[in-house]
Amino acid sequence: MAELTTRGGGRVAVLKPRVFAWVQDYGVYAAVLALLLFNVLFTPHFLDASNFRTQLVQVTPIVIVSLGMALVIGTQGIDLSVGSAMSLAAALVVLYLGYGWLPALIVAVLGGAAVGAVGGALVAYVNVQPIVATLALLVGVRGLANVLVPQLVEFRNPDLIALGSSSVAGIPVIVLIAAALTLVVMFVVRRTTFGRQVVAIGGNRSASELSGLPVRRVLLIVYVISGLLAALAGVLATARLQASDPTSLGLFIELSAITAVVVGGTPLTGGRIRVLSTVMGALLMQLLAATLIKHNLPQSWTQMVQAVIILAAVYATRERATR
Amino acid sequence: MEPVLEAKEVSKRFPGVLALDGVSLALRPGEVHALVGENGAGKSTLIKVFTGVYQPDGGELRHQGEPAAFGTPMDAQRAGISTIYQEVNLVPMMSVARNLLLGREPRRFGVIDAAAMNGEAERVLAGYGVDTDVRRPLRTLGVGGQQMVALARAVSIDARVVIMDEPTSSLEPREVETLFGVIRRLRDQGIAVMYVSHRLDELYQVCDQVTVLRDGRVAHTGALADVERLRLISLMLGRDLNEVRSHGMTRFSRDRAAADPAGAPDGGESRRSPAVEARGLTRRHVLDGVDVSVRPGEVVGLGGLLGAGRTETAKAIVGALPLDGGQVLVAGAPVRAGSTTAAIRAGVSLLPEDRKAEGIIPTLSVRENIALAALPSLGRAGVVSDAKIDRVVEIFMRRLRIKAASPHQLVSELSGGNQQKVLLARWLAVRPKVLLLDEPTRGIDVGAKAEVQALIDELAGEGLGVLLISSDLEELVEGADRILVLRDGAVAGELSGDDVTEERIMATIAEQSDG
Amino acid sequence: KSEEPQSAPAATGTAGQQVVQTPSGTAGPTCTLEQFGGTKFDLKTATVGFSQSEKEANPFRIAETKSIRDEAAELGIKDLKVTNAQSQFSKQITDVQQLIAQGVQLLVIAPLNSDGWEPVLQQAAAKKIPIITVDRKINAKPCSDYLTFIGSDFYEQGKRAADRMIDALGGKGKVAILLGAPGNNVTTERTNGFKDRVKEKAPGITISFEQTGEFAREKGQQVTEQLIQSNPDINGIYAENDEMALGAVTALKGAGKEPGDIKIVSVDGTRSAVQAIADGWLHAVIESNPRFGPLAFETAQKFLDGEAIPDKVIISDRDYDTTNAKDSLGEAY
Amino acid sequence: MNRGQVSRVLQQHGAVMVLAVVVIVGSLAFDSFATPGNAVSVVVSSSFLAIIAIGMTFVIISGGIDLSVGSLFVLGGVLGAYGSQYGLVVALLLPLAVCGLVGLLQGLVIARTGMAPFIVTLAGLLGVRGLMLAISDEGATTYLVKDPAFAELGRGQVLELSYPVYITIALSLAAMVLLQRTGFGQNVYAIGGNEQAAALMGVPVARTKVYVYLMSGLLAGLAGALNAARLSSGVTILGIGLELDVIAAVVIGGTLLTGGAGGITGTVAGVLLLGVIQSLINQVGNLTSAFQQVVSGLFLALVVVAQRLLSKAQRLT
Ligand SMILES: Nc1ncnc2c1ncn2[C@@H]1O[C@H](COP(=O)(O)OP(=O)(O)OP(=O)(O)O)[C@@H](O)[C@H]1O
Ligand SMILES: Nc1ncnc2c1ncn2[C@@H]1O[C@H](COP(=O)(O)OP(=O)(O)OP(=O)(O)O)[C@@H](O)[C@H]1O
Ligand SMILES: [Mg+2]
Ligand SMILES: [Mg+2]
Repeated sequence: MAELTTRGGGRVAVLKPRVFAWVQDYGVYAAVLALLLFNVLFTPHFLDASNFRTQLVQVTPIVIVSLGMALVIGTQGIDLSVGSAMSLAAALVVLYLGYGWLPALIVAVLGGAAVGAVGGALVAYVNVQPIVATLALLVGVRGLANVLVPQLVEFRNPDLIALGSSSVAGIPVIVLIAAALTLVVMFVVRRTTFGRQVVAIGGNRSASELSGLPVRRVLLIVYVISGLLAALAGVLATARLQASDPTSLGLFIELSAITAVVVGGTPLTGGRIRVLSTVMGALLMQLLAATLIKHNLPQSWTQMVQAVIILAAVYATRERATR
Repeated sequence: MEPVLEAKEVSKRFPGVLALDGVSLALRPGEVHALVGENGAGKSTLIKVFTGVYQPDGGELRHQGEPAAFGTPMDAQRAGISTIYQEVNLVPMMSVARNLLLGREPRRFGVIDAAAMNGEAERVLAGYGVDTDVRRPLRTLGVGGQQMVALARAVSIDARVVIMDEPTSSLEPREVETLFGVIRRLRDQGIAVMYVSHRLDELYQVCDQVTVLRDGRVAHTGALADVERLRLISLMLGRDLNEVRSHGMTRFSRDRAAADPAGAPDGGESRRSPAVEARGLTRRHVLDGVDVSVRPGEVVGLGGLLGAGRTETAKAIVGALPLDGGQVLVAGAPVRAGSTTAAIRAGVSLLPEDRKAEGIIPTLSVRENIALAALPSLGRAGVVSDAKIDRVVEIFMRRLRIKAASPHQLVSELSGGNQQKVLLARWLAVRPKVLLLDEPTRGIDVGAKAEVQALIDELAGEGLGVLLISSDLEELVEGADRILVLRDGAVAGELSGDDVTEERIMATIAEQSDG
Repeated sequence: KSEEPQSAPAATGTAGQQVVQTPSGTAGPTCTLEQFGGTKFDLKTATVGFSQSEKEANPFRIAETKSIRDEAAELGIKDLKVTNAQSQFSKQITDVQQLIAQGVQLLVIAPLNSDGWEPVLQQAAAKKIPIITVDRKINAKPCSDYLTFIGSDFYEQGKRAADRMIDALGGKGKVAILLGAPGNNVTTERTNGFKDRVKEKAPGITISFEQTGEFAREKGQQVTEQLIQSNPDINGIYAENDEMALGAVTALKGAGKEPGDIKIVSVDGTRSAVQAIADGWLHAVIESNPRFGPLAFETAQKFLDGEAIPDKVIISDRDYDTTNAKDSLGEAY
Repeated sequence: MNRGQVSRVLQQHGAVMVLAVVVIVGSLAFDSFATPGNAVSVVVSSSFLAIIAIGMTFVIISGGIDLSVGSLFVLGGVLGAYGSQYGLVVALLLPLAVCGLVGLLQGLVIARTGMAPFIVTLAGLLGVRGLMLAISDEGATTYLVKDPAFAELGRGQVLELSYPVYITIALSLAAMVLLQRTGFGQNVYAIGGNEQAAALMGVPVARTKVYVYLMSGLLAGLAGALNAARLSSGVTILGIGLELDVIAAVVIGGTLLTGGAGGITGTVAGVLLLGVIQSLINQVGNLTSAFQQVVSGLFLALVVVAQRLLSKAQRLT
């Protein structure tokens, strides 16, 4: 398969295993392992099952948001509105909780999709640059969420609370949801026409247009998916908090999500998406934050250490120039 | 005379490919040295080693007798080596003048003098027959125009060595003449010129020396006059001279053009009604009421000078250029305007001229690039079928002899010619009814060119309609059944039957120019 | 149809009204209209500016802005201009400058930060606009740079929280602090008050953990989850506001703890927190009263009437604990 | 003037035109909007953002982005206030040196390793704020400006406008010349337009990038120091999310985030637009904070769409 005889004289070209490529592909896994090892050695109670549960539960919203972000970044875009989409979802879910948790969840997710649709339409049809289109939404949509729900509201709906706190076979439901979504997005990216179109558009938009891809529609859908996933993350986070807090829910999550995507090795220049590594990137950042908290470092140190680790991880997984 | 630039036993390895394998080549002042070889033979790689883009893995470079190592293109430029790369390497969004003079802008009181810069640029470009507003962004020029700017830039740097990687691939005969004039002038000034081209006729017009590369090794080097054309081809292809001779210079078979349409299976009826018909394509300043129609099985050529609007015509037909007026009909039914998706679904596809900007998706593999346009048909319910893709990819990689380490190699790592074949494969995979080919053999080696041309013939024979845009008049004349000559965005004349000759095309262009 | 069990506090009337701690005039210098150099005007017809620092999205800020607006309406002040700096300090400076440009005659400011008011003070002084700062202090000269400050003593709040914690733990144990947003004056003072008091009164208590929860419930929950996982032997949590304390409660519930397993003390006195005391999850809450309206305008009126105004008006904050939580629910904001 | 030129002018001055429209509409709608006092407050408060945005314009034209400016702004302020106890020179040089160094390091990492600017400067954003917290006792210590000359630099006025406004004007003019009329400026455009081609044309890509980030760091530090001088203290809670405001201003000003095109005039107009929008919202005077946000979001969207439509003709060629 990897060999192709050429007519030039029978020279055979073989794909060599690339050591660098391995580091590039799996650097984030190695980093996660290293951090795990550090914690096993130096952090008390790290190997308790409850610890793993805590980390997974806390990282869930970021993972879900990152999945959408990875798609957007694959198209050479960026979505800063995800945190606000979460906040809007938090507002909508309590407003409609009277109709039952499922209808409320559906309304909330549709709200997120609508945010994505506005951003996507601005990007795809008006050609506004993604960063400003979604920045306008970042500002405006959180305001809207606050208009709808001006302050934190606690709720007592047992179903929604259960969604946030129950487990199946010892694994929290929200973690299972995140895992399932990861598989779905992986499938979409690897195996569907849509997924191929997403990366093609990110790789070369005019070539994709000339190849007859429905570029604008694909872009729109990508932002809708991102908004939708962010909203779902917002509902899950709300369920876990047992309160709707549109003011601070999802604040700055766009930066965490982008970091997860990039640390996972997806280039911001688009044209390539790595789903599993993105999840690993999110886990790496979560584990790092947990480590720093557990060792009770002051905020100043926490931020400086995070900076260094992000740089190191991205350095290991960076695109290697061909020369 | 002592060589100004010399490669000794130079090797360069890429993952999976030994692109250069002990190549030695000497370039002497005042000589024009042809570098030839098939696609992927290593020509561009050798040039990039000479100019500091790549570092050799083995061997050494010597500059004016001293060992030299150029860490960056800048170092090479400082040493007086100036290069025109195969892919136009300028900055599309900067103005023509700023591109031309980047790095040596005229100054006044220590800052750039914009007026002087534009004046200077206009003057320089006029010397190359380019007449354009130098304040416009470079990207508004066609590829040909951009190539002339690159050329002017390279030559106007005070250089001892000028390297040109396929400078004529999208130039018109007129511009080619200008270029040759420049090359001769350089030679007379004692400057060494290295010249890469797949157009063999050109080599014999301007070159003194030749080096033939084959699979990264030097197959021959010596005076060009000592190597006759057929032998040169056999050296490049690595095939026996007799074999080459018996195959002849495979190009288009003239049979098809002469074939009686009535002989077609359905009595020729479908062959008479156009497969695609464009009426009154109009866009301000660019196209002015162009009518084109292509019947099934017909090859229609589009001729004209640089900037005549051929590319625009093709883009307009596939809906990639917003129009002020006009209509495109496929099989009699109008196609939704401004939508390439609709055009492709209706069976009209365009192989674009600018491979790098509009063709390849550099982040994807050869396989994915080939499958891209055909994806919807290579799966079910939006889920792609790897088996189907593999089959299609294999067929086309074989049929077009695409030289890649594997289908999974990144397309951006292929040689220019092979990238072009990948694009051709992308379009053949969608089984179009009409294929618009904008410079399809640009940058393709003799062997491959013949194959592509034969393929065009074959496809037309199967009933495909082809619109062929080529700056190579010979190709146009031999390939097309009928030729439309464009000038200033309008159809200046149509030639068919015995009128399809280079002379008539030139005459049509000239006639109009006078009138 | 929405399930909104307990938003929109109906805290009207006089329930929970601010009370001045020190009888005015006892401590420190005073200020009169004459000393200040201003001219008398009628509050009712004047243009009054209120610069709020943070979004009205938490109970404290909501109650604060509402109290100012309500009292202004009550007094018949027609032209009240309200700006909101959305937690951006630079914006607050600009906001106040623009209020001055719009011709306000009296400024009530809820500062985001104590330092950095120079440009505003300069401008206001030039136009002799009296400034009353509420909730947080401004580090400047009273009576010349600004008129006076009305608010709580955050350092004192920290000390009182420490007293409650010391009580609850019997003077020994391990305590964690959920810090407010870094760099915030409130955070600094509530932390220092707490730590100083613990050091002074209960050397048996060690503060083994302090991490920021940024005054937000979710962050409080997350930090507490990490905390109790790796430090299961913790006895008490001091949360520098109620939101973080309630986040900690959610975390404790999630970890299967019972009310009272870990003693939580916090500051603010929001209704949810007082309810949590009643439910047994919180041990005590030190109140920080946000209803500045009546006191602010009363002070302004006195000043305009020529009375001497003290350089700071410290309000007396109450405590909530199990003894009074149930009965006080109506007064909490 | 042909169509291309007309649309090029629009592209460059779309933001200026939108600004003009907004100002006119604002003056008609609110009496107290077009007053000298209000104009001064908008201009003065915009000047700090503008100084940072100038650096950001270079970065974005070169095809990069700098997220660290908000943190450098606050760090510059803290260092300026701290340094003021040793006099004016230290108060200015200390923040410039440290912030310049951070910019230089970021530039080196970006240029030498090929890592994405977004992520390198995101690390910068975190790391620099951490550094600021470390030197200010976790943000608890606010250094006060001791040197009267330094304070005067931030607050002193000529013709109602304080010195930072004039500094901003001078820097803008210098930046325009630098960008349009020097080899360095051309190199910035070239690497943003097509980095590979620029390298082949002999542009010193790495060096240019390093300078660009160095400049951005220096300007953010300078803005921070001047702001500290104005506030007379090194406030530690500044600059959160500032990078997004700056980027928005630059992009509204017509600079392409993909690099290769843009200019200083547009950036200055973009900064003023943001200031004017805030001021208009304050004029209304009775919006709740949530509505204020909705309105600014809508305004921002309207402005970028208007700017986009005005420059549409240019894009299609
Ligand atoms: N960056 C790269 N990475 C991997 N392989 C490469 C790279 N650049 C070139 N190659 C390989 O090196 C070989 C020589 O390529 P080169 O571009 O020198 O060919 P060429 O002779 O210029 O061909 P053409 O006539 O098509 O331009 C090809 O097999 C190509 O795939
Ligand atoms: N003087 C001019 N005024 C306006 N546009 C011009 C001018 N000269 C060239 N152009 C532009 O240059 C481009 C070249 O046109 P086009 O690409 O259709 O030429 P072509 O005939 O295909 O030539 P080639 O493909 O060989 O470059 C067109 O987009 C045209 O608008
Ligand atoms: Mg080549
Ligand atoms: Mg063309």
